[in-house]
Amino acid sequence: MDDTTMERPLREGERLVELDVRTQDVEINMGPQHPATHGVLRVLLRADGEILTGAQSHLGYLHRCAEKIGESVDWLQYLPYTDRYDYLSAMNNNLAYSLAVEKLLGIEVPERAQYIRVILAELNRICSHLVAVGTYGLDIGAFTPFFYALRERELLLDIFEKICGARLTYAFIRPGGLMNDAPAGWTDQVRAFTDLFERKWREYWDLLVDNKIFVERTANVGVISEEQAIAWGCTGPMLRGSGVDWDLRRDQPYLVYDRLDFEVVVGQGYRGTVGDCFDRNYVRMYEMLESNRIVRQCLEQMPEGEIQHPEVGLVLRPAPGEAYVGIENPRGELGHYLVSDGNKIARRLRVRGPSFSNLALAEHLLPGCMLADAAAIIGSVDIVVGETDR
Amino acid sequence: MSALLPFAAAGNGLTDWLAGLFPAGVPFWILGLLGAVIAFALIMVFVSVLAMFSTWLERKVAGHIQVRYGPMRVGGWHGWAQAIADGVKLLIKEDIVLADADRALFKIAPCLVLGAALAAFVALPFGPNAIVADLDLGVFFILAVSSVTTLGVIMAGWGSNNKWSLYGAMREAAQVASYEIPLGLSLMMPVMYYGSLSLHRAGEMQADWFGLHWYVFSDSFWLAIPSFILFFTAALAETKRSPFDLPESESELVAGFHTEYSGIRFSFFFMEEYAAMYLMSAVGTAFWFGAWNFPGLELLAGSALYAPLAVTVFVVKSMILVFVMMWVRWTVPRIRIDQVMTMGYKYLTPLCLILVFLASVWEWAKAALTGA
Amino acid sequence: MGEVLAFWFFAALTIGCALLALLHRNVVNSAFALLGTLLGLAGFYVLLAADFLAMTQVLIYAGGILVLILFGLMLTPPVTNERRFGRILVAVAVVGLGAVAFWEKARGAVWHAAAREELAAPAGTVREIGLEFLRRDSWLLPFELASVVLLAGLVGAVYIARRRFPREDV
Amino acid sequence: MASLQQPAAPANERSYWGNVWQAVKSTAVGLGITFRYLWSKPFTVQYPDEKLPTDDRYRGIHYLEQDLCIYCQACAKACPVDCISMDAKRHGKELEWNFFRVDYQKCMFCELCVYPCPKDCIHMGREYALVAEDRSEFVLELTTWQGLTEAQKVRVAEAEAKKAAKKAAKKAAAAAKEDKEGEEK
Repeated sequence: MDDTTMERPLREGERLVELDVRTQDVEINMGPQHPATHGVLRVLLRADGEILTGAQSHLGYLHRCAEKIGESVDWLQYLPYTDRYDYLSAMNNNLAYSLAVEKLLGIEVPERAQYIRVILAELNRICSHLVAVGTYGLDIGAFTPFFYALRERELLLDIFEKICGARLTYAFIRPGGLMNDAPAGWTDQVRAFTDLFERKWREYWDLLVDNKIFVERTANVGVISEEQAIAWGCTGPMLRGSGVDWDLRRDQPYLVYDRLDFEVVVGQGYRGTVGDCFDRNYVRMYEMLESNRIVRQCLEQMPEGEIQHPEVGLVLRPAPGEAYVGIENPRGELGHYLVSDGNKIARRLRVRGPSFSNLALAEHLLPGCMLADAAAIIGSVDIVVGETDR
Repeated sequence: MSALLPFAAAGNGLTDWLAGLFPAGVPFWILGLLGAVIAFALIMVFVSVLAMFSTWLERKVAGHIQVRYGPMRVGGWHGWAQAIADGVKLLIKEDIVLADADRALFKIAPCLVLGAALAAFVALPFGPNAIVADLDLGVFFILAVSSVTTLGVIMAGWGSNNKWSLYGAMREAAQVASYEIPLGLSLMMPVMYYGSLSLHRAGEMQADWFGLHWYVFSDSFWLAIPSFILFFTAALAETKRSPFDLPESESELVAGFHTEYSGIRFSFFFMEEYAAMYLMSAVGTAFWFGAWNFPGLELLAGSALYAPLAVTVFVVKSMILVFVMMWVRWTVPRIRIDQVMTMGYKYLTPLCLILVFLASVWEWAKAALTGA
Repeated sequence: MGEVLAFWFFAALTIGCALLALLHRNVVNSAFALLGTLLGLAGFYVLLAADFLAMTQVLIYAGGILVLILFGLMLTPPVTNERRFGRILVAVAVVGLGAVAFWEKARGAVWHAAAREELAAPAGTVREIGLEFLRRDSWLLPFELASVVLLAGLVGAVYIARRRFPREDV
Repeated sequence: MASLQQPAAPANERSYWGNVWQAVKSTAVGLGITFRYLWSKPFTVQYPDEKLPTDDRYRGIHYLEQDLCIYCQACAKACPVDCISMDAKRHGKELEWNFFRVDYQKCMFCELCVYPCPKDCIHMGREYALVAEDRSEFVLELTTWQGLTEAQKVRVAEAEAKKAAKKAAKKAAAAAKEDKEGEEK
């Protein structure tokens, strides 16, 4: 125990942890089957009583070779596979892939298609954040907000079902435009949802986010500093929660985002330190409202017209070249790097998934926290294991 | 003779009734033992039915709060037979004892937990005459006996040979051992008001004002309401209910101390949870909400309906508090273990002490003024 | 008759569990065995018409102290080379000395209430104990002194146990 | 109450009584919300008895307009997971269907098989329930008939008869020509 007396100067990478009594460390497996790991993620924890002294995440239980498959199927045939890496925001995945292929093809889709794409992407962002906030409540121990969130998500899924026929894996936004035009009455349904959603949003806030216990559980827990977030390549709410004002929709606008008026929500330490779990959740909460605003504006501005680029058919043969397009997914920057050799199959396909990078930092937040915080921190990263493993 | 040997003494309704059934020569202790067995059986049946009804109620409450239905299929109307089906399923399920578990402890633990919870029912006054043992110590007995469940939980967690279970057990130990203090202190306010630890006496003293002289409506209501909130919070922690359900917090510890249990042993833990909830609710009812008293009930005094109605009133009132516990569970998130301790030691205990001080001054002043 | 049976039952429980606690190989099981001993003792108090004491015994010792013992055991690293024989020897020695010291007292003691007239009356023990503790001419001073000593011990324990450890970020 | 505008200033000051007040207040607000919902009508439906309607565009289990299908295999080629397999024998214009199967263990309901169809004969249906006790039951047969229908047989027979007649006519013509040539010689 002499090694651990108080007077020794701290080595690099060490910090002072205050413990009442020091005991033997316990190694404990959180996952791959565990309610708080959001899928088949395994985190090996080392704990001294309730306090964690080490954490190591083990990935790959859900690896499905998505990138390799991309190099063996047609450009269009790969589209349904993109649904499956982050299945909670499949529309955004479709969009990311389609934009990358369109960049290779050197085309721009018709304006109406762009507006519908923005609407779908933002609705899907709400959808995804609803699940994120809801399951975060579950991680903290509140069951009911999850069901309320799923209730509103159900309305969104109905909207998606109406336009594209699927409820989870859409394969709807495709290179060159959309699979289909919006059916009659669809815009009214979307408008009705946007009005309803603002009312329901207050409920989540009052029931979950504003709850004293929730605040106590999340504020000042798992704090990520601005520098740390940038250094680890965090994106999305994880980055903005730490106070970094960076949003690809505004800073590298794609589609028609530069014509829309919206705020980039940034964590401000509303209940604790900037960059804590509360802030990440806070960013998600307010992003849902901003998405709602974007959808409304799109509905107003949306023109009539074609939804598919006339020259893009079912079999694509982009000219040889490469393209990278990253878009702002609900969980951060989802980028596709594509290399074409002029064939109807990609030469190289690489995905930059947000959850993967975000999770890398998460395990470094765990040491020094309590066991219950492990659930809170992993939940606040909002990983989808389908994407970390791909 | 001690009231804790309830059936060893004359004057107890049950033993007197039994004495009438047997010839005069039968030794008294045999009657007492028989009475104890009958009382145990009654409590066991009551707790079983209670646990079944409560599981059904819990699932319905959870369902409707979460804008869904809950059980709807088994038995027809709103799945009323769901709990029975579940109970039968648990009874006929394979009883698994892990190979690496500490077999003795693993098997004793559920019995100890349930036994302690059942023993505490002895002191509950279901009605003016429906009490197994009218103990002078009343609520103190309940606190003492139900504190043994903690040991059962630790035993279960240790005996399971599972790290998650052990975490649950240690949390339970830390949590319950510290929440007994605010729980006991919050009971001091009614105890001072009644001048007795006996729940039965509390019930008798709340019978005035046409059955509405409850503690929360009395001149000490300004003490009664905060003390009840404190009591209820501590009781939630004592019964391991959300937001204090750390020993079994499923998002962190999978199922905590009973992760490895299945079948009938699991059902024992389940029954204990609902028995403990009911127990705390019943103590709250007896001390704060008028026990079996209800406006108009006294008009029936002397008739055959009176006793069953009084018991019904008491059970319904307690079940309302049980419902509130469920309602709280499906509303709030879970606290972290260090916050549980902070809340117990830095918030509940000092607040209770302040109230105890105020209550003692108040009761002393009342006594001095009225010259009692 | 009932009291006698109860007495033997509690005696068997107390001594049996005490032996189990002493002899069991696993120290945690020993601690759990102590529960039986404590409950048996509580039973004796009931037989002696000391209800309050019995309940205090259960609440404090079974529900509190024993939990703390278990806590302590689980926080301590396991002892690998323990010698059971030594423990038994010590125990026999302590019990023997105690028996010798209290032989005269123990021989004349009455172990259950029924045999003694003055205890047979219904007991309202809480009130008497409370008054005894809080009367100035009775046990007030020792009672308060004991609480101060306990508090001092508590503060000292917290002070000694609390340390600050440097930990490496993994 | 929560505001839809982002709060401007951090509200993280905490005091002893502030904590007590916030805990009591926020719990009371939460209890109010859940109590309101306790008496509201549930949002869910009783599934096997009551089913939510699926939309016209719903992408469920396929159906095939077999009489239109020309066995071109475009859908099978378009499928990213190769879940469509088919076999037929051509009798001139008529098809003798052996099977047209979709393996729903693989199918991901992406609808990519529908677009390339030249005859617009394969569609996604509205049925979604796939429940089976055996994996083999997930391989569904989309054809409504195998082999040749009566009408087809008639048509095939007619076509063959026609063909035979044509052949015979040709033969006759050839023979006649030969005869003629022979006669001429």
